[in-house]
Amino acid sequence: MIVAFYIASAIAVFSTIMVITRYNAVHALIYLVVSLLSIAVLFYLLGAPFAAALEVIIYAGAIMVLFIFVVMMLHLGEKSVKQEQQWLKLSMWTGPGLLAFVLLIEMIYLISLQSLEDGGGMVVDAKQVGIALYGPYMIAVELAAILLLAGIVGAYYLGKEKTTVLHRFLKQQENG
Amino acid sequence: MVEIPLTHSIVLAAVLFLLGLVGLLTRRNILFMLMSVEIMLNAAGLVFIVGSSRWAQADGQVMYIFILSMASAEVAVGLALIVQFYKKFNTLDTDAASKLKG
Amino acid sequence: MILAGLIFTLLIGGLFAGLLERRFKGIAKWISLLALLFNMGQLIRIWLGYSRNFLIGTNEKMYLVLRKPWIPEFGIEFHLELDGLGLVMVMLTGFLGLLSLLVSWNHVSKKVGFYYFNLLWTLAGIMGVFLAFDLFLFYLFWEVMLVPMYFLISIWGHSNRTYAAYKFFIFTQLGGLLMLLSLLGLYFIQGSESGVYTFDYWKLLETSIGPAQSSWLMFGFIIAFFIKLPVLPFHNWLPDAHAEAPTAGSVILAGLLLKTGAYGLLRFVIPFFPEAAQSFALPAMILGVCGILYGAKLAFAQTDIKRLVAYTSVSHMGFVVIGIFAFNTLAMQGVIMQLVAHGLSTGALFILAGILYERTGTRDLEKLGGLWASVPRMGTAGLILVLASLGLPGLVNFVAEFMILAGTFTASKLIAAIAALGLVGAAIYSLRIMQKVFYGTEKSKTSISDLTFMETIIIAAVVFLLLFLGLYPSPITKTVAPSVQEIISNTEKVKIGEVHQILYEEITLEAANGDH
Amino acid sequence: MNMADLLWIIVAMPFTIFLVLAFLGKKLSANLTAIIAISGTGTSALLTILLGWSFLGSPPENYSLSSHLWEWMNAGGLITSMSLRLDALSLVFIFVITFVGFLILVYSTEFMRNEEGYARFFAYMNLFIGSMLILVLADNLLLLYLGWEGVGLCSYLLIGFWYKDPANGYAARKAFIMTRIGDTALIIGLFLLFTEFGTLNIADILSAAPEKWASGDPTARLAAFLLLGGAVGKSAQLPLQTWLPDAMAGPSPVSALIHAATMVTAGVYLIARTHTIFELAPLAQNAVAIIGATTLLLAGFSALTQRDIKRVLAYSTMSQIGYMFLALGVGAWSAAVFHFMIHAFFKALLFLGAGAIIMVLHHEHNMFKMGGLYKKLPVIFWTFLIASASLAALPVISAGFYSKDLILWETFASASGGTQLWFLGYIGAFITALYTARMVFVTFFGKTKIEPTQRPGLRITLPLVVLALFSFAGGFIELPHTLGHVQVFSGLMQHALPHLEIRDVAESSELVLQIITGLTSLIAVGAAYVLYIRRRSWTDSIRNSTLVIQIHRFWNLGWGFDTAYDTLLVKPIVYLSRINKNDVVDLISLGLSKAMVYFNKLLVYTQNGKIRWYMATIALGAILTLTISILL
Repeated sequence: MIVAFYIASAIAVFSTIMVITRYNAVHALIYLVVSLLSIAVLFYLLGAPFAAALEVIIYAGAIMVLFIFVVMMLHLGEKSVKQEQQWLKLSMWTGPGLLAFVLLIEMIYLISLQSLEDGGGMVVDAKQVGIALYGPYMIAVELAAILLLAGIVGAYYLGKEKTTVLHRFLKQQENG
Repeated sequence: MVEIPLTHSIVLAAVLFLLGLVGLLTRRNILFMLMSVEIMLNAAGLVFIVGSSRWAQADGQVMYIFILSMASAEVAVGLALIVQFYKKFNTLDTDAASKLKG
Repeated sequence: MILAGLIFTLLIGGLFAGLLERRFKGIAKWISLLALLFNMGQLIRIWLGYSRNFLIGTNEKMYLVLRKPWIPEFGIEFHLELDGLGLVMVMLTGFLGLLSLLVSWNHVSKKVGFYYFNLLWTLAGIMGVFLAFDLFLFYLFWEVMLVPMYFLISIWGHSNRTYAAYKFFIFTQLGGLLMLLSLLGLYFIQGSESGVYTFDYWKLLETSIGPAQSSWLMFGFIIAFFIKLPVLPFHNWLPDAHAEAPTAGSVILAGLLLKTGAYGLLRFVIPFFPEAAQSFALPAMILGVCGILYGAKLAFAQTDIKRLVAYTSVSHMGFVVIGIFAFNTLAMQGVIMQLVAHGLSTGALFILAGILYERTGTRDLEKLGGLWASVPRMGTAGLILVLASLGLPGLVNFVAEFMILAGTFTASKLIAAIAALGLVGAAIYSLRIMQKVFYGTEKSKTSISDLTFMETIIIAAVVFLLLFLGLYPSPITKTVAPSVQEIISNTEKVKIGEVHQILYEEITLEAANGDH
Repeated sequence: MNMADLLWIIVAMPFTIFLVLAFLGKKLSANLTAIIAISGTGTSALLTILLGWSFLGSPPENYSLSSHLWEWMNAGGLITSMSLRLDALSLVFIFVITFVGFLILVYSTEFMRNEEGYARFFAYMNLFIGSMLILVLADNLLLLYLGWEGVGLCSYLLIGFWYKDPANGYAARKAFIMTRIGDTALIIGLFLLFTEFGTLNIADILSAAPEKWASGDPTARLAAFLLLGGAVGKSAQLPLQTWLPDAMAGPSPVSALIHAATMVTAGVYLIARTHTIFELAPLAQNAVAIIGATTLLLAGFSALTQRDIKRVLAYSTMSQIGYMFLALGVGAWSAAVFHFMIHAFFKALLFLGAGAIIMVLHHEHNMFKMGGLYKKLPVIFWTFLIASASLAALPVISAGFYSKDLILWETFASASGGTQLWFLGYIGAFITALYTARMVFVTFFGKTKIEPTQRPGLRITLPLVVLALFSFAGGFIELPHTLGHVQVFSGLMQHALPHLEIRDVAESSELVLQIITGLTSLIAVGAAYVLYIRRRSWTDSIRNSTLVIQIHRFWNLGWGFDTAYDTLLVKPIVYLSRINKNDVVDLISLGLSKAMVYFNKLLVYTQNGKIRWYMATIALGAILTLTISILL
């Protein structure tokens, strides 16, 4: 099992690196799906089968599909790939890479400082999660619902085809 | 269940998070930036799940679910914005939209 | 209620003036005039009642008191009181308010309603400052007078008005915030001491504060009042604000706003922190003396007539500082005389400068000259005001400066002697105005018209008061005598809390019985 | 009517006239203005004579009258009132002020006739007379100060009467500011006296001073020096004398009244009035004498070199007041006041005469362009001659002889005086006679260079004649005992001023000294006659040597005092003002705001609108926070 953890981790890291280095959006998205799936495996290994399922269904399924739809809508072809190639010079990577490296070192240092005992490894199943969700986190769930609603409305409004809107007075002027 | 070393999983989350960050910093294409954000969100979710597993509590997963719902809302709005952005500027270059400078 | 009436007449009058002007053109100034005249009438009535008191020789204090609970949770009351000092200041406010209204009578062309609104609200704020005996209320009015003044400068001012208005606002606001901090400090110290949290003046007066704390708190107040006054290192907002403000604004700024600083020192700093103030007396007096001489020197250097007059204010206010920190009755009486004298004479000088600017289109001394021939009345008015400014005996400014210096002399001979050099300085810069504006050959070809009837009346009223009070200052000295006595008695390290309490309750009772 | 009530009427009359002329001046015709203008002072002069008559006839208690008008200031222990007090000293002064003032006003009604601002002139003159009366009648020092500043103001206004010439304005300003410097010393003296005695009432102070202070007390010395500062400023003595010659920019009647007869002697009055304090401070009193002696010499030499007739008179005024100071300084109080009175008569006359000459000669001030006037203007010539005789102190026949001789003798004989001071005064007497004779000879004799345009009218000549009478006969009320021994004046003064302490000298030396001084002035006149009438070539040859030219110029410019003040005081101050016109302190707040704007620009630079940049800063921030949390 522990081997599975490391394998999945390696896949996740590798595919994520691929995501951020691809020029073609569709390729990147497919690597992202791989990354998400491997994280789902990790979830399962960490005793969260419900979360793993959600990861596969919602993230890798729904959200990524959304991305792909958009990529299709925008007709990103050869042109955009070329542009990406232009943008992604090696020099672009140095600054962010350095920042991230420093951060990583610091984080690892901080993590290693805490002498955390390993333990647990217990499965927390969907029932427990459900009880928690609709018990103490009731309000948060409702807030999340409202957030989703807002997301829907926002997406609808933003995604709408904009027509040039003129004030009625201006329209009259145009007509008259 | 086999115990997975806590440190390792958290380091993994950190690595993923920072990869997301690197993506965010390097890419000019807004679509890729959104993807990087997703990676970072995922990394955060991973830490919650690790915590949930370590203490055998449901709260970590609950948090993960909230992150998930937030991420989906964000993606929905974000993608709608990208579409509008593309219509307006006819490119996905974020630097094209730097009107907000002081 | 008469006290609240004084303030609310102006506030409501201002509102009406602002709102009705759109509907009925030209009504705003009449409403303002009505409000101010009504106020003046009330004030004269109060003063007659008050003066009857001292004319028949009783030395009793007379107060008008109004206390209404306002925000009882925080111990805030709507608490106004009027004593001799307040009465003099409020009457000065009423009088100069009327003058500033009259000088703007025909000269406001844009946003007329808003102009009169601001004018009246500033005046209301100033009156409130002079009347409030609840420190929270005091702070409120302190801000109320500030904001409309900012608008007056920034909308109706001269060319560089935005800069001046910002400068004015930032300086005074900075002081105001420091004061607010000190005020809250006082509030909490008093509250934790007695268990009753209150902003009441008399209660706060009884607070016993440690020396370190009290000097910190005092500096909060002092910086606010020093900026307002203004005292040397904080004075540089004043020439800009005075020079750029419209005439009425300059009159109010010089005549009244500066006085709130002095009033604050007298009413709050000295009674609240007698020991700390006494230990700060020497530096304060040195600042005052520097202000006198430095202000005089700068006034001499100016070519813009309004800036010149503004710097004379710095010089004259230096006398106020040394007088206050001399800690004796004579100097303190002189300070109050100086407030009145400076308010009248400098206010009128600004009016005259405004008239000159309006006629000639310039405030530059180098471009003026030889005006006496064409405008003798203006020349005479200018002469008298200039003489008042240089402290000629017979005019009230002399009475004030003499009292201050004589009082200061008993406290510190050297300081008084150096301050007296300011009199030479005053002669130098004041006569420069006469020399440049009215003497010499006429520089502009276009002839200008002399003072109109209205302007003559305005200036004559001021001149009459200057002369009358200069030869017979008793109406003021006697009116403020009890207040001064009380301020001084505070500094004599005797907390007169108890004695005062009894007297005070009697008076409250009296006021409650018949709020004449 | 009570005699004391006359006092306030005397003071009020000129003020009333001032108000009338100030308000209605424009509407009145010239004749009416003239009548009104002289009526006030005329009434006052009449009342003064009436008052003086009854004062001398039936002296009131303590030889003083007082009249309380109203309380002026009453605050914190300072109680002063508008009260007038008349004693022998002020009686002499108000007599001179109202009487000479009246004559000068009469003269002015013609002299100023064609000037613009006729009513304004008389308004100022009346205001001046009123203020001067207050000065000498005040019963407390503060009221005295009111009059003191009031006359200063009028002097300012009248010097700058012809305001269209900026030079006049500057002269007026100079006069006001120079005297203000002295006034400031005076007012500090007032503070000191108030702090010491708790009152400013003169009589109270004078009676309390000897009890409080021993002779030579440092506080008394300080007070005396401060009062002296005021007196020096007003009376144009060293070192504040430079304003007086420039003050001649005013109309001649003004010079006559203010800058010769009355105002400039206010310092003499002040010192005489506060004599007790000076007696308690011998050092200060010596200083008075030394200042007087020095001034009389320096001014005398300057007068010798002037060409402008009015400037000669101005310097001679300084010189004569120097005599009065000398007298005050040695304790010859009464002699000083006597000389003041005589000086007022003849100096007013000289100025009026000079004014008349200048008027008829097209405003020509330079006496070397005049000449031969004695036939053309006989009245002016004879009156001028009498006054000049008095100024030169020609023995026996002139009033000036008696007063100046009294001063010289008492200087010699006084306990605090001595031979040195007498000698200085003696030299001064010689020079006085010399420059006076020079003035008369140059102006009236020799060739006629400018024809007079008109003959002065009656209103000009009459005051001249009256004043000439007084300049001639005024001296006879006080004759030395070598010559008749009349002591009307000092008999009057003894009620107000203390007696002179005479040191142990031979009585006979008085006669010797009188003869010496008398001869000296005659010799000086003779010398002038030789130099300016007989042998003009001698003067010219003397003038040609460079040393003489240098000295001449130096004296002509008043011993370089003006230049010195200019370079030492005026120029640095003006320079400082110019470079610091915009207030150094302002730079602090301006600097603050500049720094704010700079930081704002820096921050604005970071807001470049690039999301990646913002992200990078967030990352950087994260690194920083983490680093800090690790390090701590």
